[in-house]
Amino acid sequence: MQELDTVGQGSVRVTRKSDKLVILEKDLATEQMVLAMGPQHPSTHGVLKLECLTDGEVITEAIPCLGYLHRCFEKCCENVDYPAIVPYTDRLDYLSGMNSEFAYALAVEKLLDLEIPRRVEFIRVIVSELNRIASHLVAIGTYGIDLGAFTPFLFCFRDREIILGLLEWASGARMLYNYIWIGGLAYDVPTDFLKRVREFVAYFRPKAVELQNLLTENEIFVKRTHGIGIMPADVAINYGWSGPMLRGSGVKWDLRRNDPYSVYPEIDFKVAVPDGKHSVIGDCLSRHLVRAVEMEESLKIIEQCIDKIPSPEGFNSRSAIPKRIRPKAGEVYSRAENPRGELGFYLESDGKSTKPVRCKARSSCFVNLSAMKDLSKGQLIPDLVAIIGSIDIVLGEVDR
Amino acid sequence: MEEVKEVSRLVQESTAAYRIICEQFGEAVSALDSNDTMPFFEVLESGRWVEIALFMRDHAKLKFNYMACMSGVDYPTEGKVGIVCNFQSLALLNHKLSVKVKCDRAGGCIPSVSRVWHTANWHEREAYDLFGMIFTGHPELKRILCPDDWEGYPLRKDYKVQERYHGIKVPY
Amino acid sequence: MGNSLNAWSEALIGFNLLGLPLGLIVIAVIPLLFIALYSLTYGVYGERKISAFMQDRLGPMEVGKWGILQTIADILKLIQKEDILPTSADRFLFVIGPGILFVGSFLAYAVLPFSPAFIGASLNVGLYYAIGIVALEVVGILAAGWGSNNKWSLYGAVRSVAQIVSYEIPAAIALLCGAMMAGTLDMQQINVLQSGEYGFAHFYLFQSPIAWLPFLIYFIASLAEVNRAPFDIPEAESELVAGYFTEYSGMKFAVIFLAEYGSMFMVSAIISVVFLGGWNSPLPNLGSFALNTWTNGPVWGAFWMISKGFFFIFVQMWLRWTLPRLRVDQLMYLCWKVLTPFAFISFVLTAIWEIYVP
Amino acid sequence: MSEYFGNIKTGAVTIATGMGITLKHFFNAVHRKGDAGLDDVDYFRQVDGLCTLQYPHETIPTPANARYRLNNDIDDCIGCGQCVRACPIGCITMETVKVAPDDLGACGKTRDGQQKKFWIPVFDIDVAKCMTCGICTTVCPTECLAHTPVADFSEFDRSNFIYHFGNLTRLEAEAKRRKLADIQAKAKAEKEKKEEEN
Repeated sequence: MQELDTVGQGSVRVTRKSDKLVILEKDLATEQMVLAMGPQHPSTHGVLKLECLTDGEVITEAIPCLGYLHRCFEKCCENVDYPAIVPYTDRLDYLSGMNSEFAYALAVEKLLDLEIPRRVEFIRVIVSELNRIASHLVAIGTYGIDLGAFTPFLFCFRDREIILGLLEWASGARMLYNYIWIGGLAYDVPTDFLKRVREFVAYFRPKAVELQNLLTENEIFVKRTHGIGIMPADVAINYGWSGPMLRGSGVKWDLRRNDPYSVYPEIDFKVAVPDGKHSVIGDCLSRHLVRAVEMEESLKIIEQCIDKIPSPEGFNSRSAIPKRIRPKAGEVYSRAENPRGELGFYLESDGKSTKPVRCKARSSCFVNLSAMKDLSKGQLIPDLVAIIGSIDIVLGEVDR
Repeated sequence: MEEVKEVSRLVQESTAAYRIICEQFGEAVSALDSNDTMPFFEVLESGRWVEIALFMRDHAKLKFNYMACMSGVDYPTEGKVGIVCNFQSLALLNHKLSVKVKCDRAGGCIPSVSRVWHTANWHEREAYDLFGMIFTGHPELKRILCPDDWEGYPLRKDYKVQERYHGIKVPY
Repeated sequence: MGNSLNAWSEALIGFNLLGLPLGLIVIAVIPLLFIALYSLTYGVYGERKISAFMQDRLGPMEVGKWGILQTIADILKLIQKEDILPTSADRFLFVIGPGILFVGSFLAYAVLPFSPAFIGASLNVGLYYAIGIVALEVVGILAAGWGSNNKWSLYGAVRSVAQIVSYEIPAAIALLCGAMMAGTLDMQQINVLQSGEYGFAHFYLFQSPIAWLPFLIYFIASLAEVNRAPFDIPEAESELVAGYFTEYSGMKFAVIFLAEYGSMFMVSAIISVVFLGGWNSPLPNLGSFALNTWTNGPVWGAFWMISKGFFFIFVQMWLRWTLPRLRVDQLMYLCWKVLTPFAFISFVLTAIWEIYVP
Repeated sequence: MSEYFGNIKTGAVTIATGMGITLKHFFNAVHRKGDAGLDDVDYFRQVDGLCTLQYPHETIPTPANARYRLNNDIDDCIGCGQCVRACPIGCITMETVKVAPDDLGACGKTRDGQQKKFWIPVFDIDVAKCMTCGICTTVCPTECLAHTPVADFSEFDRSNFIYHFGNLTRLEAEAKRRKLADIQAKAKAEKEKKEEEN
């Protein structure tokens, strides 16, 4: 049979025919094309720009360029009081504001060594798990869009809408809550809130199954994501991955379980890792499946929290909030499990001022995205889209 | 009650990990600041930072395979800028430790550990972008969040924002 | 029926006014009007409503009752839009691209039998012509994609060419099965052969036990030929922004859209002609209820033809709003490794059926 | 080979499942979810069907505690300026003039009977900047500053976003200022006189 091989710099294509070289094409000069994907591109999830070096449809290198949404979060924090940072943390990862607030509140509480009322802890867990579901719904829905399925996206947003309504009912705002304050909550939840959350859980279970049938089990979807963008566990850890991304690579690591905070130790839930039967461990499909399972686990956490929550009698959500927040001099690095991974806050206090000397947000997306260069090497453009989608970036958190 | 026990365990583990590093490097590292919230030590000879980093990552009893965070910090009173790294041995030994490395404010250098932990690559770029310390040996040390031709290092305490950027008024 | 076949079109051809062959113009205008009207009503408004209902939305509601006039508003908007011609574009190709596309999709209407009495051109190689003329669209897409001088457009165009050219093979073989069963390539004749008092039982889909296979193959391949989801990779909006028409605006964009809806109906019409009896009524005669006889005739024919076409367009939309998009290599896999072998198998089986089973 | 046919089979089955789901939704489009708020008892009664609303005509009710447009009830405002200090982005500007002793009656009292001691000629809120965090409302001692559930307040002109709540016009404020200055000057003169006498 014929054997094809290439001589030189892609300038001649020859074929070897019984010891004789036959030139098929001369001067077949191929050039690499620089393709600027973004910052206005439908599937870069905001204002991410990828400078792709492409050879045909194959990507030789994709370099992420950030900063289009840089809002100087850290500089802002150095100029406002500790409680006033909370609304800014909402704007980091705007799809899961509650979780960001929770992480920040935990950090300052650690610095202050505060005791938090139990009901506050439970409400915090309930709202942040609701927000986690909302965030994963966006992740799954937009992932569908990235792969060309539009309908699951709208189903996801329909259900997210209810969660946003619930959170608005509790906090007064739909996305940027400023609800979890340092040492407490802005308000107690409304009277029927927990009942309605329970109803939501009952409502959402069949919808999640429907979503799974429509998107996750679809053969085209599986084929598009199976074995794409594989990240081995050790490399993932070296890249500092966390959250569903790390669990997608098969590492059973969840800060709610491994570095527990709040009331998570009392709650029974499963850390979702792919089993390797439906997907290659570490590929896009694993990450997607982890998110899908995590929604189910969040529902379980919410149910358990509603069962265990102390009664609201004599409860003041602001009782533990200090009058003036001025932590003693010291540093803290505190983290919480965000829908996108580990959101950490490094705070440094000088003990004199009511403003932090340094407040760094270790955003999960920023770190997860840094592996993009490795992940995208040698992939096709449609696969690149699938990989970006599976990282589930929120540019507000990447650029801060 | 449980909270206190947890914290003390953190300090114990970190102290144990620190002792191993201290045995190896002795003078190059400072004493451990064993506070309750974030036990850390400082690398005094910043030139040996990569060596220490590799040791921390690969030593069988340390295994700090996960760099959770690296934050640039400005210390105007000391005339220095530095980085604070938070490490954890993820899924292996689960202990944590933090390390500080400092350098001079004007033109100071810190060796880059981006080859030890890939995640440090972007964290170091960010620290360079916002604080202006040079990471020697970094594969592509350029600004990451600010535009490439931005003036000054925004998170330094004495930063003055530039008046105009390409003809656009900056402080709005 | 034989006498009345093509009666209207023949009368129209003979219709001269002041020496002008006005009839020929009318014949050309009828399908054009049809495309325009149907894309406005069913194509744009219908697709938006259908997708909305499938996605639990209301869809357009503001302009007119239930948003019926939405497309009029859209057209007004499109007409007002600036017709941008990128400075670095190849002007000639950029302008000619949408034109070729539209002409390509429109030319095939010449051989579509809209009713027992009307067909634009009763060619004896009608089916062959229809398959061939679709390939003209490739030229238009390539011209549009290359002429735009945009990297995304180029990707879209190259993908599209590869896709359409490949999918023509299973599509043509599948249609060949139908042609074999009919023994003719004349579209009008294929329809005549499928008429009978038992209605749908005479359709080729139900005439042989393996006809569903070429039917399915042609349906899938036709989706790829008209760039509909899940084979919409040439325009793949999440990958290539808008594919080969990224740079188009205003009426040029509208023309590309019209061409897309035009070809959507065209392939739906071809599949209904070849496998589902075209203008024949599917209702059978039940004793004294001569449903078939009552619902056949030139006007009924047009009704059946268009509703069959619309049904397939509905299925196309239904698929589009359900499925994710395939990747380029999977698309080729599907074409060369699944559809083409099965098309050959169905071809052989149909041949055997036709030869050995009367 | 079995994998080949298996793929075709799972492909066909899953595509059919998906199409079944979308068709079910298509036929469910005769129902509408309606605009029940979350505090309605039967919020989850209708779970299928169209869930969107025609926005300007139908709206999802905002809960009573929703924090949207910032509003100041100037009659209750004592001009303490805590909100100005608390606002993280500084969208509130305030100017105050001390009330002359004989004007105290004219300046009035707050709802809970506290004597107001300041005229507030300027109390401007730039709601375009306001990020509805609600920090200003928590520090307000008289609870006159509050976020209202009005969510839709778009404007064509950006300057319309600066809401003026001051209770004096510029001229009035000038008059009050002069009056206060006179009184203060008089008091000062008297004091000096007294001191001289002493």
